[in-house]
Amino acid sequence: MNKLGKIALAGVAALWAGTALADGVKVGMITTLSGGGAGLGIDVRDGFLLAVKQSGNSDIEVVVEDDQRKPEIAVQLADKMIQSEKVDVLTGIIWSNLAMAVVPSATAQGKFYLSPNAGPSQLAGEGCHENYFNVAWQNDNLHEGAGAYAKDAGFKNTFILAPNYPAGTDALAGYKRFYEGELAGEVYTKLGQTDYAAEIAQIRASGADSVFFFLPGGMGISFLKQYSDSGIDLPVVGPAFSFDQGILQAVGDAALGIKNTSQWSKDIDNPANNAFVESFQAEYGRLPSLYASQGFDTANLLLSAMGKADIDDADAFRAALKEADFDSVRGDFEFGPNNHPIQDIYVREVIKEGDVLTNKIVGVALEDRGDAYAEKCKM
Amino acid sequence: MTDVVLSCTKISKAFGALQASKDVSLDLQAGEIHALIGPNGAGKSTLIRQISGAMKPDRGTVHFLGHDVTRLSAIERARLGLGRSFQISSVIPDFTVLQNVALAVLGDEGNSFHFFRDLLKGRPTVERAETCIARVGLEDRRAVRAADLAHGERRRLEIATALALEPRAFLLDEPMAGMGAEGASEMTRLLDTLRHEAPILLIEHDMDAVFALANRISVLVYGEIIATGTSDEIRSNAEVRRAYLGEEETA
Amino acid sequence: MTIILLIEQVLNGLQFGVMLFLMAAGLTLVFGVMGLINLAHGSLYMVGAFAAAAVAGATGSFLLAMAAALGAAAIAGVIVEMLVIRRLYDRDHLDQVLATFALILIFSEGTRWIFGSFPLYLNIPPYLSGPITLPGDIQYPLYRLVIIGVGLLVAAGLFLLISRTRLGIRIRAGESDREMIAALGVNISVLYTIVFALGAALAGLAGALVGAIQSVQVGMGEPVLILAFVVIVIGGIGSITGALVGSLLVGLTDTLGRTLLPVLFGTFMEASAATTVGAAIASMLIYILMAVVLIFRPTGLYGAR
Amino acid sequence: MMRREQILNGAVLLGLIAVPLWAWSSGEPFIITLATKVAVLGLAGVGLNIALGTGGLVSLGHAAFFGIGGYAMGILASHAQQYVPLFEWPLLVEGTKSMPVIWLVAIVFSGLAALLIGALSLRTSGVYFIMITLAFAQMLYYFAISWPAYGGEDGMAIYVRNSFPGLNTLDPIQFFAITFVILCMTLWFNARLVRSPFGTALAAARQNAERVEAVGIDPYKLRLAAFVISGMITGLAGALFADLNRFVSPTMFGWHLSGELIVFVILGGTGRLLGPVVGAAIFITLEHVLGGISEYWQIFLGVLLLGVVLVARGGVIAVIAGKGVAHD
Repeated sequence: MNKLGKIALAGVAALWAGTALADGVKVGMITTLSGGGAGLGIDVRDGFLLAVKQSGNSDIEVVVEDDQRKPEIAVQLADKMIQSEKVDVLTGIIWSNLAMAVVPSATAQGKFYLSPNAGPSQLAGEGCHENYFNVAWQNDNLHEGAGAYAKDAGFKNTFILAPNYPAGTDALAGYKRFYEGELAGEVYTKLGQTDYAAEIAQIRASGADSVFFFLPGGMGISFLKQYSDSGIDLPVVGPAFSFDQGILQAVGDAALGIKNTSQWSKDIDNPANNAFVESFQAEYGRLPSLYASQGFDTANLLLSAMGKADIDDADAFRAALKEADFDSVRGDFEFGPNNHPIQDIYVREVIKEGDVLTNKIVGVALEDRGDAYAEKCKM
Repeated sequence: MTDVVLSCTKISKAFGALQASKDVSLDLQAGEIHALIGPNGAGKSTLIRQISGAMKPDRGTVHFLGHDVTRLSAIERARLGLGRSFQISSVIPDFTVLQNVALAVLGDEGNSFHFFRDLLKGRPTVERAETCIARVGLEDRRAVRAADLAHGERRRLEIATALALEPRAFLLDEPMAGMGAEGASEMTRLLDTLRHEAPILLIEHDMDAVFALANRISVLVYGEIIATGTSDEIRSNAEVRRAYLGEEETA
Repeated sequence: MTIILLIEQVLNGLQFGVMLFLMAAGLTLVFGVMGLINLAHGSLYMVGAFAAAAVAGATGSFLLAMAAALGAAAIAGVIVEMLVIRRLYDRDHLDQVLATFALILIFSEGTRWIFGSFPLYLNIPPYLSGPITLPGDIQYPLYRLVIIGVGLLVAAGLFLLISRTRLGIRIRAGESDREMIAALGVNISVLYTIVFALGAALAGLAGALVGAIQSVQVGMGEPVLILAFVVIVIGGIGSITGALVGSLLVGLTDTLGRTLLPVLFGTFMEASAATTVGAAIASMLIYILMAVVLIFRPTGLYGAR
Repeated sequence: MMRREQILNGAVLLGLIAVPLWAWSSGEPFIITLATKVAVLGLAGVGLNIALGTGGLVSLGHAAFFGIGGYAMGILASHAQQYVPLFEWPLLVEGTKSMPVIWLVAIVFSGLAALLIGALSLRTSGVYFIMITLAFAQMLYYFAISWPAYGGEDGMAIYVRNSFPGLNTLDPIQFFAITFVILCMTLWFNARLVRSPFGTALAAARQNAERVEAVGIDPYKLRLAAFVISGMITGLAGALFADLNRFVSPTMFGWHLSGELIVFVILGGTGRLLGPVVGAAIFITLEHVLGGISEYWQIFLGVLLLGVVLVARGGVIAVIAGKGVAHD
């Protein structure tokens, strides 16, 4: 975010602070703004604040804090927001492990939590809570989409890899849930690994006909660059995280033509999305990312509920949230029984628009997909 | 002359091509001061390190109080009662005189694994330490940090530390080094009384002190003992004269 | 696992090791000559990668980008040495650890402030991209072979520098006796600055070379830094030979461990458990290697005893 | 000089209790949480200080013990939470939500780990010691990340803070009181330790190991014992930290944490009784205040730390109370 934008934002925040109304809603946003992965948090924040600004609603006050991607810090910030700032709603967390640290105790204290990015399986299944709403996806969704796409594309022998941590094992499980062929290999890499030569050699030797990977952040960039340089030309499919707007330029042409799955794309043609893409570019001078779209939707969901119910009447407010009566930029959107989205998962392809790498939708992987854990949720 | 406290037999030690000790045999008898002299680089410190256990000889044995201690570490030898003071003044700089000596008493008592009682409030320990400090005449300086002591005082602190171990033999490495004439004579008097407590193997450059104190003297040249005997015998030994005065004689 | 795959993995291990050597050489030199633990060495690696990405983005030339990486890291090294590091030579390791830890914070957040939070783009130039076929029908990326080549060249150059040149003689003298070479009229503070800049430039080169096949982002230096420390500790701190041997050992252990352990565990465990357990042990392997080396040789393989 | 340090120590402890009391009376529970964090991380630093300050053992791996303490809490509490015994054979062991039991387990296991790690690491010295301790902590870090049974990288959330007889631990001020009392007890223990025969011999071994050997004391054993005590205290702090956050994750094993603990010790003053507490207080206050000012607050933190190393040698306590570390 440029400095000008930041100053403007500080001004807006100051304005809100000055005009806090008795029955306004105070939102605590805990997100990652410094260190590795800060790009994701910044996008969520910018998308969220853009929606708030566009609403012109002065009953909402947003407090933003940086969790440094450390769970301990996130927990302490949540304590601070609940105890000192007396927020009504929490949001903003990017990473599943941070969400697992914060969400259960926040919802247990009667706060609402709206997730703009993370959707760990525990919170969708046994650990679900009536005050927890996920506005992005259950973690498995995009991987399930990739598995479904692989099935449709007729892949018979996929090599799959992910980092050795819970989200990684979930990712491979999600892919396998819809994929019906054989596995040429299944590899868990070290979290934070930057060199994939050994894995790529295994892929080459495995006789696979396709590759699926989940390697968020810098790991994905490294993998794709090294994969494209290896001369292997098997089709690759992955979740949108490694092909998103913020990261794509760093991957470069290595990503061109790769199919990836997402619940959102900037070329989804509906009025809400067109307006969002245009206004985000106007406001921040860059194309919006998946994360920005999720932040934007999260704010709009909250605003829609505020229009229907008073936050002090928790039951009414919860019902208003559950209705999901807002124009999601991703098109159709509703909540399943566990307050997780039921939505379409699209297949996108990486293309070049002029000099800029971006995605276009080439198909639908799954329609009206909920998630695999909803039945375990007893609210 | 039969009461041998410490002896080494045919000790050899080489560093690459340099033969630092060559078949050195040496003994220390009850009640005596046995001085080890030799030109710089003769291997005196290497020898004393092997006797104290800080270094293992390549060949040869060390016996102390009838035990073969060749394979024991410096710590174990110290526990048997081999008291050493160092060539390079090596008291604990941040500790006071009292703390330095109390540490040695502690080592002698053999149990440093007390976590709660205050060392300096333990009466027997402190009393023993203070006795030793008084014997070297540092009682006025007991609360001064070792680092702030004058050089001669630090030397005496070393002796007090060695005393506190109530050793069965002393290894003293140049206790007079860097002392003025007055300090040296005071130290000489002190060592003279010490020998009745336990025999002393003394390395010293101050020849006046050596000849005044030593019952026997051994001369080490190029890692080899070329002569052992009383002061008079050494003074008149031709080989010793050659080793020390060689150049003058040919000149 | 076929022989061809094994050979390819050995090459991968070699390439990883050579890259580590570029980092470790500077680290071990700085420690050997100046007795300084420099945690900020990884930041110089990052500076190299960012400089290369910025220049490559502006000019499109890969060679210019490499030159920029060398230059930028060396300049950053000189500035840091003159402002901060030279005040630390006489301090104990503790102060050095703290001060260079502080430098990491400054470098990382400073870089983020200038370049933003998103990874930068740096890619292999067309003439170095794609695989080539080695004898035995092994397909191997040309660029990785180039890295191996550059690394070995740098290693040879360093050995020549240390053993044959006037600067090398002074460096060796500086390792053994500071006062002596000062007494001989060598300007020790200039020598130290040169050595530090040399180490920084090597780190910058490593960052730029690797940046082309990995992600150029803030914090990229830290994992490599820890690995480089593992390398020099295994090799024996201050020894260039040790750094080379340690690098290759770590590179090969890590790469082969990653691929062979899951297979090995698969012989007596159920497949998916073998994959996760194998991967878990593999990620600990180089630390286990380091601990074992230190337990048997407390000053590393080539360390002064 | 000693007097000034004692007065300062008193003032620091008084401050550490006054701030949360004020926050309590004026309804600022988050300040109490911050003060609790200072007390807990200060406690971890006090543990490290025994090895580092008194014993001269620069451990860059104390996160290992901090993490073990944290996981002791996480594992016991999660089993109790789910009513699943830890293991049933050879004897039935149930999880627990009782703080004293958890603390005991944390202390025992971090002590055992310190015994093992110390026994191997103390064969080396200097930079090698720094690095081998780091290596052991990294091993545990990667193990924790890829160990699925207890959450892997996600860690474990314990939704309700564990219990202490007679107190409501969910009340911030009561939980603070627990940590503060433990901190004071540990400080008292540490003050005794430094003056004890053991502490004296340990400090002597730091300054001149050969001398200690010459008086017949084995420095290796002293250091190992110090390392174990140090690890146990840091492990206890880990269990408290986990309870403060009601959450455990592998980041407790991370090398950044080891680095931060060292920063606390040096910032306050190496070897000073209250050095780590002062260091932790300054660090956490800065993090809180600077974090509110700028996204790039870590730059300022870096500059400040650099200033302390280059200018304020001996840490903050040395600047206020004078340089000398007195011993009697």
